[in-house]
Amino acid sequence: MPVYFLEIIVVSLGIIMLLVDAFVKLEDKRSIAWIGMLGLVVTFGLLFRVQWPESTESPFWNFYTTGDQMALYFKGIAILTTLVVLIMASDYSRIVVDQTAPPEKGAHPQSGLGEFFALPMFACAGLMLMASANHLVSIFVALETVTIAFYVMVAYLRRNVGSLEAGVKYLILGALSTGFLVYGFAWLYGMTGSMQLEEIKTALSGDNVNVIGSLFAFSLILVALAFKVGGAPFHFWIPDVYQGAPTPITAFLSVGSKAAGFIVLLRLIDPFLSSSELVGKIILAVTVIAVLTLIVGNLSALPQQNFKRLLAYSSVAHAGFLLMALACTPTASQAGEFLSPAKVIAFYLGAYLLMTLLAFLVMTTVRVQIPGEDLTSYKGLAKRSPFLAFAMIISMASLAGIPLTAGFFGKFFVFQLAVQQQQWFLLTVGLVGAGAGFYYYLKIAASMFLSEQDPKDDISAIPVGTLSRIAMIVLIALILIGGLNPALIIGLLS
Amino acid sequence: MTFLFYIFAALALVGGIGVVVNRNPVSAAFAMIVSFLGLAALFIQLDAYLVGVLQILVYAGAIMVLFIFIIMLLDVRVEENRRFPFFGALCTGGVAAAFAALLLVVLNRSEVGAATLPALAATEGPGSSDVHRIGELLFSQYWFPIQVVGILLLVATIGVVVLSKKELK
Amino acid sequence: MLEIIVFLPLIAALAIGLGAPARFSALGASIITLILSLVVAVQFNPNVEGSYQFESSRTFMDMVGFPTLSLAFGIDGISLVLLLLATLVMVAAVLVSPQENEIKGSSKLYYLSLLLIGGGAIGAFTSTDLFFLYAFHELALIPTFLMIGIFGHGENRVRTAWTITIYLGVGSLILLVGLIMAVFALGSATFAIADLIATAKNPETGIAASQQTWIFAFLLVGFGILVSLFPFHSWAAPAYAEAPAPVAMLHAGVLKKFGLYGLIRIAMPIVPEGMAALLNVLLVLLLGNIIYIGLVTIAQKKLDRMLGYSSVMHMGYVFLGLAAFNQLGVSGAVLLMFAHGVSIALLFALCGWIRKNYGTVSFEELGGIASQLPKLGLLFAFAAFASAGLPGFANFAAEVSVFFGAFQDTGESLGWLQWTTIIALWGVVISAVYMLRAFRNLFLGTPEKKMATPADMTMTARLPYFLLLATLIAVGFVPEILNQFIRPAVEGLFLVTAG
Amino acid sequence: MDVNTTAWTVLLLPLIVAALIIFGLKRSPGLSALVSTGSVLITFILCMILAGGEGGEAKAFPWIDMGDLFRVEIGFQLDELSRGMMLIVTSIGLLVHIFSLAYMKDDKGKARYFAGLSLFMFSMTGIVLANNFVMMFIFWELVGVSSYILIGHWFHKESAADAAKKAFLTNKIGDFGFMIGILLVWVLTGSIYFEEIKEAVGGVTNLALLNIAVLCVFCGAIGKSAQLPLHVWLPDAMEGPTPVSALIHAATMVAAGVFMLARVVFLIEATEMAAQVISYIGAATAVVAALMALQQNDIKRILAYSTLSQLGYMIMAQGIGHGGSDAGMFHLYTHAFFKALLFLGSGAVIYACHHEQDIWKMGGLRRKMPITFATFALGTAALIAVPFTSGFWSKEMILEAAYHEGAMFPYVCGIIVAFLTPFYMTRLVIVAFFGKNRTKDADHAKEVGPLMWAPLAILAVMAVFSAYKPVSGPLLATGYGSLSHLVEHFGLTAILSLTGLAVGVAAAIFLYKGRDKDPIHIPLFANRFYIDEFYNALVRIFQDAVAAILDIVDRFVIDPFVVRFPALAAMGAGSFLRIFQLGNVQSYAFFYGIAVIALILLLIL
Amino acid sequence: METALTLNHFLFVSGVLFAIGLAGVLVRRNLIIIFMCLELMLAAANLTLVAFSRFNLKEGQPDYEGHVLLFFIITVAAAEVAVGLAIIVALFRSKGTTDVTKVDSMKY
Repeated sequence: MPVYFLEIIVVSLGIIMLLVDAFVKLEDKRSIAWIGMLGLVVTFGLLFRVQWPESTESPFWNFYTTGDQMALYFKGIAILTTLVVLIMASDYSRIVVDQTAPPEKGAHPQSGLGEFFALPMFACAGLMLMASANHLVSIFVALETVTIAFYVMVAYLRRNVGSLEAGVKYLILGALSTGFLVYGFAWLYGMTGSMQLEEIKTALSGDNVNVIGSLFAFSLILVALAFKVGGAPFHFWIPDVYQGAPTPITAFLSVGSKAAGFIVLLRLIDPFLSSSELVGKIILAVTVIAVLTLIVGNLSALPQQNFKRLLAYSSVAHAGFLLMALACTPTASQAGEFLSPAKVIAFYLGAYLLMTLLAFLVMTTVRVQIPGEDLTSYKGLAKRSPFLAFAMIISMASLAGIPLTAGFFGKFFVFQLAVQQQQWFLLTVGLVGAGAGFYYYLKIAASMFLSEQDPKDDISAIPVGTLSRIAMIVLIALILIGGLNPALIIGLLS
Repeated sequence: MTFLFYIFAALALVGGIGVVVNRNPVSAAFAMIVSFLGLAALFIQLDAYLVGVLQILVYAGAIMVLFIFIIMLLDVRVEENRRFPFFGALCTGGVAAAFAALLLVVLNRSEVGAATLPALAATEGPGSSDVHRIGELLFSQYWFPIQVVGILLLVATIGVVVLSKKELK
Repeated sequence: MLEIIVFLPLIAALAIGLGAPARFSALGASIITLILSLVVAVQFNPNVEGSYQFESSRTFMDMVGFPTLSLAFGIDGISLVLLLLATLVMVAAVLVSPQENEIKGSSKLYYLSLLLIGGGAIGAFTSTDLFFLYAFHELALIPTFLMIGIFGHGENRVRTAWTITIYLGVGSLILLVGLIMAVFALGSATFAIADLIATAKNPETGIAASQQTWIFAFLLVGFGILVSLFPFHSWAAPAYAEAPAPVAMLHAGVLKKFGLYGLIRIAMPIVPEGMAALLNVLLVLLLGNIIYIGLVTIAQKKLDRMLGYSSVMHMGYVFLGLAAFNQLGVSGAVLLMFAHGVSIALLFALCGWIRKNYGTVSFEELGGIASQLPKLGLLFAFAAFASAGLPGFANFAAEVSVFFGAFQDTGESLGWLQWTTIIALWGVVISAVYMLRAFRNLFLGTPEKKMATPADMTMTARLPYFLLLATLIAVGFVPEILNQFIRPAVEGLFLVTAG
Repeated sequence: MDVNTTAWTVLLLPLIVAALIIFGLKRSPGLSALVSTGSVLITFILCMILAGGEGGEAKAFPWIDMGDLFRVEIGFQLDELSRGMMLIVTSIGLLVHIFSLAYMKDDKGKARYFAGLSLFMFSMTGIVLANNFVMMFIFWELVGVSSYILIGHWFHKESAADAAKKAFLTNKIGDFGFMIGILLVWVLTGSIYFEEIKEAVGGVTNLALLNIAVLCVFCGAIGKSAQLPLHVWLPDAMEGPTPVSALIHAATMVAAGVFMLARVVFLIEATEMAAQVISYIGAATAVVAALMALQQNDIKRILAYSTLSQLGYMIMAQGIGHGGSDAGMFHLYTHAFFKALLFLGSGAVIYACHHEQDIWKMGGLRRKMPITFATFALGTAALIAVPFTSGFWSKEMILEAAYHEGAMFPYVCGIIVAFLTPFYMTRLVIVAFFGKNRTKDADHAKEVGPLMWAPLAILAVMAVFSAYKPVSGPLLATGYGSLSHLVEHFGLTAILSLTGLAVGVAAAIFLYKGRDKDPIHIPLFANRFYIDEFYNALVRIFQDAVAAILDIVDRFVIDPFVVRFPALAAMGAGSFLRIFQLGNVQSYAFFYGIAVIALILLLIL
Repeated sequence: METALTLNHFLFVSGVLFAIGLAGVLVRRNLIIIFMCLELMLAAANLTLVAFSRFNLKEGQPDYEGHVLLFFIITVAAAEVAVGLAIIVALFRSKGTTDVTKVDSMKY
């Protein structure tokens, strides 16, 4: 099966879901989500059965990478994320219905839910396309598909001012970064006369590179992509948007969008890194952003009391570690077999996906029961629902980078790269950041375990949906497996 | 030729400034249309006829109409902040000026733009117009992005529909 | 065999999490591990120099561009001694757990965490793979946080839990960086400690001296934080004071030794020149531990804090043994790790018992306990004497070795190390001062009027104490019990160091 | 029984008994007492066998064995010195045990008491038999422990608890020096075994360090033998039961310091400066302690200071060189008997007077307790060196040695003490035993039972005759009293000491006969030169105050700087960074713009 | 005096227009105008693209691939405007304002 069938399947699933929503009378529209989940599971299975084309003569392959395991890996990330997001969304549907149900009588009480489930499918397709895009045009359109889908999803709760505010903020800043991206693309195109990444690479690694112009183009592109992945100081949207968006969408943003941003960043930075005249400055720029991101993300998370904002800053912090890995790209002259930054980033993102989604799953489950997303809402959770507390603590341990969890290896590899490249300053900042991480991730553990719940409140166990429970168990298992043997995950890359 | 360039460039820039400084949203929108017209003229000066026409049709025509429509619909008035935001304007102007200055530096040092407008090779016959060539590119080589844009538009449509549903009174 | 010992506590923890009876599982698992580790000790051949026994290795991860990772276990004399320490203290900790008031209701979480802490320590001491050595140690981080935060004593327990966790977390991060630096400076193809050392010993692949200094600095700070090396000690005393007694036992007695173990096992063979370069810094810091902390210990008004500080102080002697950097000193240090582990565990357990039965451990509120409870008094006296380094207990034998180690091969003039040792010897007086003061204030004299009059310890309750005490005395009388294991291992360490 | 078995039995039997009592026999104190006493009897007999035996080797047990590097053995050096000392230790131990059977009859902690005694016997045996420094140090410390246990026997008494602690810590300070000394000797000679050191000491080149080493070793003796300036614990140690005082604070433990110096006398002989310091300190102690004894009222304290004073003699003797060591050991030997006698006698008195210890509250006991009085008087006679008693011979020998070696300061001090001792001892005897009964307790006193007076009687015999060759022969080859010797060497020393005796006794009789309270009052002496107060202040200032300050430093400087400050800084930085999160999307765009410009600047410049 | 038109002319104009758009985004209070300014920035970027493609001749003709990218940009911009305006309208409905300074309930 050709690889691009995957995107086609996912898009078709989305369309099918829309059609079912429109034309099939359903008691409970959550079954639409099940279609999507089932389809995504199948698609994920198919991921392992794809074939690369025999010949790449057709112009199609100008836009779509061939034989690229990394792309498949990121497609997998996109599919998994969407799957979990759908599970969360179906748990979360009560709140969606609350905020969007139509006022008129006779309408289906859950109208509006179908689109809420279908939009992630299109976003997923966009993310998958981004993973494979190797042409400025396909990068651009895929990126924008995702971005526009996210504008809608973030602002989806149209009766909720927070959601709309988040939508507006994301819209303005997203459009701004699109502007810079386009401007950067234009310059890149102007400097290299091409839009195909391979050709751009050839052009940039040639002799007569226009250094200033290329750097100008690069900085504009970097700005836009740093925005997507949440690198400081282009991260400002993240806390507000994460907080305002519906929780499943926050999870989606935090994992899917970041992963896609990184694959694009990796692809776009690669030609620049292969140019010996540019590479020094490029690394410098990435280093600076990485340092800022590490500091801002980790330190700002310390005083947070809102769990979603905390996770938002944590997402910034992890972007910092990922950028740190990128900043430690070995120069061409360095011999020896290293784990390439690309692989490290890929692994890190995989780990990040597992632990962040687990956290969001627990959070969604709790949020449905308890209004508010402050840390205080988690008081006494350990007594109330030990399983949820356990899942959360695994997730937090992994995010904090405690060994035997996947998150540890992520940081390990990053530090290893920094040591190899002797980026001592970056390493120090990374250490400070990781140290701060211990504090803010354990804050949630402290809230769950160390503080007693007000006995006046409801202290019965929080119900956990079957699907959510299965998803949590699978994620926990994967986090631990990834923490024991990261090669299993990195092996997917080759 | 150069003379025309200056006129159109001035049109575009003045239009742009008009968007920024006009307190009245409708005036701002009209200033934007002016700017787009200037841009379109510059496109045409660069022998990009189709693009120039698209600029007028899509941007000046469709998008700006949409803007004006929304402005009217929401009955947005002149910005209510009466005091001139001096500090904000200063910072803003600073950022914009710095950006332009940096651009100058880049242009100066990169020497990329020193090239004068090269003459086009003469072409003849059908299929030689830029509409032709772009169309051919779009629907042969670029069929794939086109499909993706289809998805994008679908998403946008759904989004607009969902977001604009009737609201509780 | 070792795999069973390592994983049994972890499996038991898992079982508890899944609903097995908590205390029963914990007790069963810890007793079986103790028996198994004794079996290992009996079967261990002490005459093999410098290689591991009971080795098992499963290649875990073999990835291009990354050193091979193996779940490998094996013990030499040093790890055997620490394994025995860990299993012994774990049994005692589980046994004395019922004397903690706070665990009622959450005994599941309690025993689960306890097993994780103990199991982590066992894993760390028996791993022959650097990665797992590190990883197992970290297993204890969150359980410790929860244990102190939930089951701890006192108003500040949450704050204390924070401090220790963040502090140790940061320490292990620094350590991690040091380890990464070492591994990649060596360019080793595996994480196996033996391979790393072999590479480091090879003059062609060893690490350059200047780099060694940096690596050792990172390792020293990293491990040093875990061992509460001055001035990174301030987490220790409040944490031990406020932790439940079994946690303090395991942490102060066993887990803390990990840092020293790491210095012996990794830092000394791999970056010996770095260690030599920073020796004087180490000397100053260890004097800080011994004299400065010793004096601070004297000023304490409560038994639990005093014990906490005293455990910090005694680490100074272990560092002294390491600083001696010769067979005698290092084997003394290893023995001291064992002895201190057992004695401080004993003391913390007793402290827990006193707290439970009197509701306080303040010197001012208590007095003359020995008149009320002579058995407890006798136990405490033994423990206090052991900790103060009196002959007849393992601590003394170890300290003697350390002191002689520091003076080994000095010729007829004294160097910095020797002067340091002479100053450090004053610490013996200091520790006698605070221990006897504590004993005097708590146990001797006439009982305070307001004190409760609990019943003396029952036979069963005394069992764990006897276990620890008997070990201390046995090793104190015949240090060869452990020295026979330590000696060849340390010899091997220095053989490779020299070669 | 071969030597090996005997030696090991002698060493281990008391330990086994102690362990047995602590872990098994605690509930049956009577049995414990008997077992303990029996064990001493056995060891005494074994020591006799050892002393009379042909000698031989006892196998050593490797305690720490690091191969060639370092090897500590529990081994035996069975030479004359140790065998003789063993006899002293076990014989007096035996008598004290017997005495204790009666004295401690009704004590609640009887079992613990006898366990402590057995432990002490074990420790003392170890010191005496040790063939190396480390082993000696081990038992040295153990002696401290058992002394702690015995002094603190009545631990519910605050004063006893404090005294025990003080004794232990003071000893510990001495041990601090001792350990350094051992280490230095090891560095210099490469061995810890006495025999090997003896051979190697000639080859030491760094004599300055050797001097320091010997002085450090001497520190151990200072602590254990309660020499200046670490003498303060011994008088306080009288808080323990009186038999304990007799056994360990008069006859054996405090003698360990002297014994140790005698053991390593070859080291002292190899150094000049250190030897001098040793003899000076001993001499000073002898005088100062005697002065303090003048004004004490507690019967046991008087005896304690007299012990200090006599120990000063012995230490002094160790330092003055050739022959001095033997003289010192000889004095140790005679002193052990008469001082044990005096202490046990005082114990009998205290027992009879219902634990009254103030001599001014006794009086007239001569008639009530004739046997006790008689033995006590004989002991006193030996102590004040009435001619032909054992004390006379040994003291003469020391003074002669000092005179012979030309050690003037020690000699003068010795003579002064020869004046003082008769004075304070006579004062004690007159006040306690003569005159009328001053209190009801004294009035009701009656003679003690045979279990108590029998040891007194034996000791009294020894106090008189122990110096004569038939008795001391098997023990000490060199030390014995003989008339011919006296006649031969009769000179200044003998005249001076006899004068001292006469003057001292006469003055005391003149001053104290018939008095009900002390006619002279010298606060400086009564308050022991204020040395205890000085130490208390020292401890308070240099230890407690510094400790308190450091505690504050730790809490408010180190902890904040290393922990709280970085944490607060991070938190502060986080809160500061949060300020930029204004919530206004335009501000975000503004930062975005600035960042873009900064980035471009960074890249293209 | 007639100087020849160079690429610089176009690039500069486009850049300045981009900067003006940026200034508008930063200074205007009305969400709709801000959004307009964003479109202005996109359009300005387009000019750069066209200029480069005009100066980067292929077979004597402008490189039309640049034009194609521009085509996509315009399309995407249109879609973006549609969605964006929908969001702004929804916000206006629930909040009654399009003033950007009033949209700051989530901060820090």
